[in-house]
Amino acid sequence: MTDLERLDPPAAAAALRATPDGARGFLGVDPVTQNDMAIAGELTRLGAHVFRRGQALLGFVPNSEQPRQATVATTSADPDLMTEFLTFLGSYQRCTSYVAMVPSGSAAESTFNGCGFHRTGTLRGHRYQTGQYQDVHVYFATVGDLCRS
Amino acid sequence: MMLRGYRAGDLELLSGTWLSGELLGLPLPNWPVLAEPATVGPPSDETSELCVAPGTGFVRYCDVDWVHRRARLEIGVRREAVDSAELLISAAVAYGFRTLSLRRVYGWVTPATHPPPYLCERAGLQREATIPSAVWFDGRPVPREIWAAVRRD
Amino acid sequence: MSFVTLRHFTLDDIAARTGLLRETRFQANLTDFAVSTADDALLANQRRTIAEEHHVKQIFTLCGPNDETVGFAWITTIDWRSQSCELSFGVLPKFRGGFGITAVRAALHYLRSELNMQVIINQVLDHNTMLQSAESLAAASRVRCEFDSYTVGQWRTAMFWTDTEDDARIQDLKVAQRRRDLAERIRAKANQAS
Amino acid sequence: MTSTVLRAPASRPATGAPAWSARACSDSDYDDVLAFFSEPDFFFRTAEPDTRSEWEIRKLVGADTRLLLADDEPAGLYALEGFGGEHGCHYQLHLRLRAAAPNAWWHSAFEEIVRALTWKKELVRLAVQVGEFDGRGLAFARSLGLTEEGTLASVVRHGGQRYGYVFFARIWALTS
Repeated sequence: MTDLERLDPPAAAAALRATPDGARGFLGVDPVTQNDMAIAGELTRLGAHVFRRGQALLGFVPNSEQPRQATVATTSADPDLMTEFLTFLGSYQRCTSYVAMVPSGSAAESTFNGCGFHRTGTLRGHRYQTGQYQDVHVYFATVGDLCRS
Repeated sequence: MMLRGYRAGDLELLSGTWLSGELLGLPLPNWPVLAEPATVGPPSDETSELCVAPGTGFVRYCDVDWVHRRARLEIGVRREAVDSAELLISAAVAYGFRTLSLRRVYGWVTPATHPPPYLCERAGLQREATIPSAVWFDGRPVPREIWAAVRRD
Repeated sequence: MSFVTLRHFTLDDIAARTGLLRETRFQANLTDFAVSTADDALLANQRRTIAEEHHVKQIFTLCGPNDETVGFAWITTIDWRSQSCELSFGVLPKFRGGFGITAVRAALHYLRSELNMQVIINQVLDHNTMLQSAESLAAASRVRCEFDSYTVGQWRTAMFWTDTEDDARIQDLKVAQRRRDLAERIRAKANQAS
Repeated sequence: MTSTVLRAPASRPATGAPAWSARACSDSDYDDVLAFFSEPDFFFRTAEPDTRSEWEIRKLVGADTRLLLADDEPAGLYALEGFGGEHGCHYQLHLRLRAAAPNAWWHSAFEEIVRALTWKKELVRLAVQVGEFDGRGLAFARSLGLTEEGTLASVVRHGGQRYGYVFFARIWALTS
């Protein structure tokens, strides 16, 4: 997993904006309603880390109340890429469990299902987008749940 | 229950022996004598809103998001005012909907702290999700639940 | 009527917008503070808006069919709690006449469906009939402020009104109805011809 | 032009009016300022005064607001905000007295503020905006005979409802 390129917040904001629609809700930011400076500020406030692998963007935010857990996000629908990223977090961040906040109906749902996450709840009307409130599903996995890639 | 704007004189209401970030910030028993109390910073910018119920505690809306019309709610209750907790949480939800005109108010509830079960329901909050090992408490990671109230309009 | 899209205003757009702020027709219609403001002050103001003022002011670039810049829109007097804000905009000189109405509609649609705004405040100086005739302006306006400002040698009267949710619905219905009528006429003509 | 030329008021303020004075809000004044905002209808640049926290009140007051004193007792706040270019001589007035102040005081405070402003500066347009929910403010603005220019509907929420802002103004004859 050496070819993960780490992006600082401004570069991450630009990369998220360049992602065709894949980035709305990524770690809670939204290139449609926030400009790059606002996104960079939010990523910094969250203590988020964003990486690029080819066309895909991957990100995590450590859980300050329980640092062995991280919230993760991806703009790619490829479960294997996410599994590799989680293994990377396991070895470099000593993460033992992962959470993902996935807008209902977004491509990332299949990604997380595909690599061993299971849904543990739904946040009702958590986001507003294109004129409507949409639910956000909560996905969870322990390091043991992850499929062997 | 009347909520009013925060004043510098209310600073001591902002710390206590509750689990930090908790929706139901009730004082916990056997808090280690050398452990720092949980503290919340005084309101200082638009990202959070904090109101005070004098003598009882505070209600705090963090991560206020005006596009999604939501905020994460925390309350902190003084040891002497625990029996007013229900009034405070109900006032907090009502203020979020009516005065801030938010559409969604949500927060963390940690079962390991044994909060009285009816408190949230009576304030119109429902459990939406559980996240295992989401907070370190009393020597081990324990699950945390997300409870929320959504305004019907 | 061509298609207009919105994107966030960036540092690269500052030069084009500064030019617009300095253009006399714009100054007569909106504000002529730019005349007495040095270049670097205008540059610094717009940079600060991009970097720090999201909560109080946001600027958007209006793009034409092949993404060229046709003008700018900006929202001020933002009351997030009340979901209301004031919308101002300026179309670049060479695109005037073609893009006005579409640009306003694109901006209003974005404010409602993405920023979750519900009440949009419009302000126009009464002589500015770029978009609406004097009659329709008088009909729409709810507030009339005499001596509001003095721009390019003249006292101006400012007119204000708000577009609320139901105004938007009525507006959309009208547009939909016009499309249906148009489709109907085309069908009728096609039937005659065949 | 429908301007009414403002006659200079009598040198001695009308009977019943207090002796007015004003100063910038210093830190020692802030207990009084915060007390004003604890009144639910102290609508000074906000529709929700009594739930604003201290930092927000300090921001609302800012540098341009002056503390109004009646017979040396803190009675309220006012600010004159320039609008548009300086050459437009267009100001918006924010004036608020505490609940206990008699209605008549609003009149004499307004007159003294205008007299002080026009003492040193040309004034062409003085505007006042009042929320539809603000009964006291509307009564004050209407009792002054300001021109009512219309209502900008549903732009502000108060107590869970939508209200508009009513625009008032007085225009001065162009003297220069």
